[in-house]
Amino acid sequence: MARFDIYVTYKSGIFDPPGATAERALQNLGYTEVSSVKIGKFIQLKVADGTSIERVAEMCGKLLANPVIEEYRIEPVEEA
Amino acid sequence: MARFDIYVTYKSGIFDPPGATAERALQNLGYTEVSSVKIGKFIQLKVADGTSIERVAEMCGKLLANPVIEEYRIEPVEEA
Amino acid sequence: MRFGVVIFPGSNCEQDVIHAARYLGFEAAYIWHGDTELSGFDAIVLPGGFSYGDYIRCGAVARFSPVMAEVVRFAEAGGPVMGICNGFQILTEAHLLPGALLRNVGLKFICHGQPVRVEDSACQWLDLPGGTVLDIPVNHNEGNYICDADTLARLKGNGQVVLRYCESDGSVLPGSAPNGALDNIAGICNERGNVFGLMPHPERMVDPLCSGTDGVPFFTTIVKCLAEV
Amino acid sequence: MSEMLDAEIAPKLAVELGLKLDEYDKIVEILGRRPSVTELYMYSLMWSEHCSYKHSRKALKMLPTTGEHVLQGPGENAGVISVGDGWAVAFKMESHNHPSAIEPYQGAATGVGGIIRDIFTMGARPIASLDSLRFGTLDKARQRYLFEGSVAGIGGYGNCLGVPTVGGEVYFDEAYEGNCLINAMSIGIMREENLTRATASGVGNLIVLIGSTTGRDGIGGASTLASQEFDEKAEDKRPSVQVGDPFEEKLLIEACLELLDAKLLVALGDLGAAGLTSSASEMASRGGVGLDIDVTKVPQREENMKAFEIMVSESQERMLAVVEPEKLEAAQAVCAKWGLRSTVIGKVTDTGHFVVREGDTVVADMPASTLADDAPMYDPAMERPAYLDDVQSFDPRIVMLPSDDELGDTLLKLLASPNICSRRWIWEQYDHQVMLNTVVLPGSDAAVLRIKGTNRAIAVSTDCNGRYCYLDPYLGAQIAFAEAARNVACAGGRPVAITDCLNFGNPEKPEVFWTFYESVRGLSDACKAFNVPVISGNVSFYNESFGQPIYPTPTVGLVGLLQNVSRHTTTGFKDEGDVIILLGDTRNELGGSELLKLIDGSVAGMPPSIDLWREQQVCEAVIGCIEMGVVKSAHDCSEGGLGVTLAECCIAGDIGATAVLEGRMRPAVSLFSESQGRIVVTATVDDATVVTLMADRLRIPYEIIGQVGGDSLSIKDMLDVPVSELREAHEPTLERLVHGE
Ligand SMILES: Nc1ncnc2c1ncn2[C@@H]1O[C@H](COP(=O)(O)OP(=O)(O)O)[C@@H](O)[C@H]1O
Ligand SMILES: [Mg+2]
Repeated sequence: MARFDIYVTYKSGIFDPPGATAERALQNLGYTEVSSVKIGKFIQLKVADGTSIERVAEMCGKLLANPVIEEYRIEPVEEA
Repeated sequence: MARFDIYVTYKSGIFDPPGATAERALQNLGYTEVSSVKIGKFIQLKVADGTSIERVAEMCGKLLANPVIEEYRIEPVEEA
Repeated sequence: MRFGVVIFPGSNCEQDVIHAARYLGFEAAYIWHGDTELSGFDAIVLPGGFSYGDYIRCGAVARFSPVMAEVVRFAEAGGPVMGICNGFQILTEAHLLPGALLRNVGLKFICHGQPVRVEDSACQWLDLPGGTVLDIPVNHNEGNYICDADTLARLKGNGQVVLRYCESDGSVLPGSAPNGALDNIAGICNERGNVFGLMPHPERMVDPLCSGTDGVPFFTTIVKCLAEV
Repeated sequence: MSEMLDAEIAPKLAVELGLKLDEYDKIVEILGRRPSVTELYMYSLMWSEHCSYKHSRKALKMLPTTGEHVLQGPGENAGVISVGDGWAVAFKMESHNHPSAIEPYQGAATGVGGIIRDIFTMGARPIASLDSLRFGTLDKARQRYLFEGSVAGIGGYGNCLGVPTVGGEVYFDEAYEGNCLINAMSIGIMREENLTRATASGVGNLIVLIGSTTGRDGIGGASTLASQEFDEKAEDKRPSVQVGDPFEEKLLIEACLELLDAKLLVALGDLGAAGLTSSASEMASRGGVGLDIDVTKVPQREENMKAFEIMVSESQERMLAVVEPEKLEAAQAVCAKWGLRSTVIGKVTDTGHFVVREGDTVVADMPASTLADDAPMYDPAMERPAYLDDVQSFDPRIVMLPSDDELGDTLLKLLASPNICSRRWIWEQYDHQVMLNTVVLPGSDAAVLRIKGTNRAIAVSTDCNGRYCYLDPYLGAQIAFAEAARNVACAGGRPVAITDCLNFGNPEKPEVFWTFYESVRGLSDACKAFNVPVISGNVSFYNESFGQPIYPTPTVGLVGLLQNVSRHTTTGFKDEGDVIILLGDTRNELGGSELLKLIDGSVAGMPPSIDLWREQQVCEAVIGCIEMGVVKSAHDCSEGGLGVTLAECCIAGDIGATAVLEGRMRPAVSLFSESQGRIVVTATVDDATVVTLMADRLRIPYEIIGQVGGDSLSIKDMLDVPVSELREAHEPTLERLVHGE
């Protein structure tokens, strides 16, 4: 069993409503030190051993991320 | 400017319908090696220098995560 | 003239589109997302709803349904395709239309009557004079249209912007979009004008017993248009 | 029998699971031996208040449950009425209070999911939901969080299903601060011949589990959440939060209705509280048969789950079906088409026993009927609460009423008060139009849903003013019914049947049980006066926090029938010159009123009196006039009295009115008294005489109070306020409050 962590974030320049709202909300709660909040996806993938990172990238390009607005980073994870 | 990355995931035992759907969808797309997908949040926080990790944890508990069903991990990030 | 209305798992406005089309005296039938036979249909509608629960991203999974390959072929051959709400989202995921639909700025689902202004466009589904104001309900959580600057320029240049959110008097103000959509865009078409995507629900404004009739042209125009060719 | 408990542990575990010791003894007596762990868990849940109604069942027998329209009364997953032309309507209301207090979004969402499963289990397609909500005051952040989360959850689930949420109600009051109420009502439509019951039959038939996988979520949910008082320990109960999957539920609706249409099922039941245990044992006991189930066959979401966990898990979006072996393949094909799991987990037997196996070891074996039907029934002690004397002895007439030049301001303040202001902020988060049946949208007294393929429609409303019930549970319950009936009548619907959701505190407290008993008695008398039966309902006890019970809140969900869908009315005034007629008379009744709360801050006095016969006549008059097509608008008087009603008619119609209120009462009383049995209608000058003739014939007092027109509401010698100002006060309040302003 192999594991990959995938980080999906909006491309720069794409305005992300949840992030912007969280930013304002935190400041209203008194966390004035907050200057920016970006909210993306954290996807934990379990796949059969020997699955290549290219293969995972393919899954991201096709389904897990939308290249029009998002970019992604893949990290192989060593099982503890 | 300090940066923290926050990983929000469902507590174990909490059902993750989007993850389950992604899992099936990938398998239907022919990625039969996929055995599990969990979808959480990846939050990038920019705060004033010197902000403590405890302070960030507070923000997570209050707003960025839902402690009833989610847990979170905070990682300070060294600016490149 | 026969409308085909695709049912994806999680679609929930398909019966409304069928009702609207038949109410206006047109033939309409369902197309199962697993089917690949579109012959016998003159126009295809991708209805609103929550295909695959809107999980991952709205329309992200539905886009891979077997029927979609055929819809793409149908569209490329010039066949008229209209995507309403979730249907619009699916069309962008399938790259039949540019851009994407993000979460509403208010982070709330919105369901209410909404004035929209008809723009002069190449859209085969709507030929009302530019400036016409229609009242068509919106009903979505992710209707916040976005695209890059070049795409926006192209959309405007080619007359691909079909509908824009506006005030009841037709003026298009920054705050007129209930969801934060770029340039108040509520609906766009492809260059050719046969593929049309919109967030508002015209099928909800056809049967006068329910709310009104401003949605009628969205069905009659394409029928006229097809009759002419 | 495996995992038999030893004599020491067994009773301890029983008590831990919420059973009383004599209940445990009864289990031992039934089994003739000590129970196994699995058996003990199964009994503890089935015999919990939530599943067994052990404290309420006897009192509920007071309610009338039969009538010409009734096809299915209480006892099944939902009640069903006939609405003509072979069409039937199924509906029920249910609470999800305690789960929502822990996690508002998921609690409210799964509440909607559960009640909707009850509807399509009967073979009906869900066509609408309503939500009845109660929270503390929104000046508290926690209350705003609960309110916003619940509304988002109700919308998030219903919108995804494509079942419109067409109405409801919400009140904010300190009494609900530690214990919000989330009651959801769902309505479905079907052909009479498709009415399906959850009754297992046919020895050798297969038990098939359809839908989602089974995890540990919600374990102990029914008992720990629904049957224990809330306190600081609420936090500890958090692990059992269930997450809803509306997408799976949407597939279940389509697949189950297709299976029933194709006559592929013998029986269908949903898995709700107490999961597999309750749906299976209820199916078996209704059919007088036995069941044999193997838990290892159940598709599991989590590793090494114990047999008892699988049996009591409350994982959402699961259905249980009984299928004849020769139809299994066809049935599973339908499930597969919709992308749903379907698994044979057991079969129907003739033993009358519910046998649970884990592989080849038997982990539970009990007479099926004893789980569903043999829970001990109690006659709780009752005692009239001491507080009643204090609150009822209060005489509102000693309160300093607003002077004549403050009336306009007072009206604006009332319109902007949390319990009266516009609910638009809520219903615009709900898809209230999908399915194209919603003829009257939220914003009027009742929603109207046409029945496609017929000329008919139904009108629906949920109502209950908890303050009235607190001041006098018997009167309060009658008023709850009467308001629902008036709301439906104002749309043109003739009341046919109701469902109820009875929210109360701890029934083991004599003072609480007395308020429960009195409420049921009041509801029962109201139903009898209107000849309207109760066809389904739900009881939610233990709605307390820090020892304080909530207001008694017997919510009524009423369904009425319109013979001609085009003959319906809405709240808003229509045209210049229309005559405004007030049906019913106004008395000096400010007890428990919004005005009293506004100017005195108190919830005290006697609630308005009510004459059920008069109420019924007023409704009849309005319905009759609407059926004749002579009424252009109708809106009843409720919170805030006639003043607020007239203002709401102006706002909704975006047109003013001029009126004169005769009578000897102080202006503030004529404007804001909350006397029952009053409806404001408008008609053209010619038609107005038809309305007054109708009123005369039914001996209903009425008053022609003015006419529609202009752009302000102007009441002679009392107030004159532009409609725009009325709207400015009424519309934005809720959103402001949610934003903590
Ligand atoms: N929680 C809610 N969800 C949906 N609609 C609601 C809710 N609360 C109130 N409404 C709608 O707002 C309108 C006014 O509600 P309410 O003041 O309770 O009316 P009434 O006083 O006639 O019972 C009605 O159309 C009702 O259905
Ligand atoms: Mg009313």
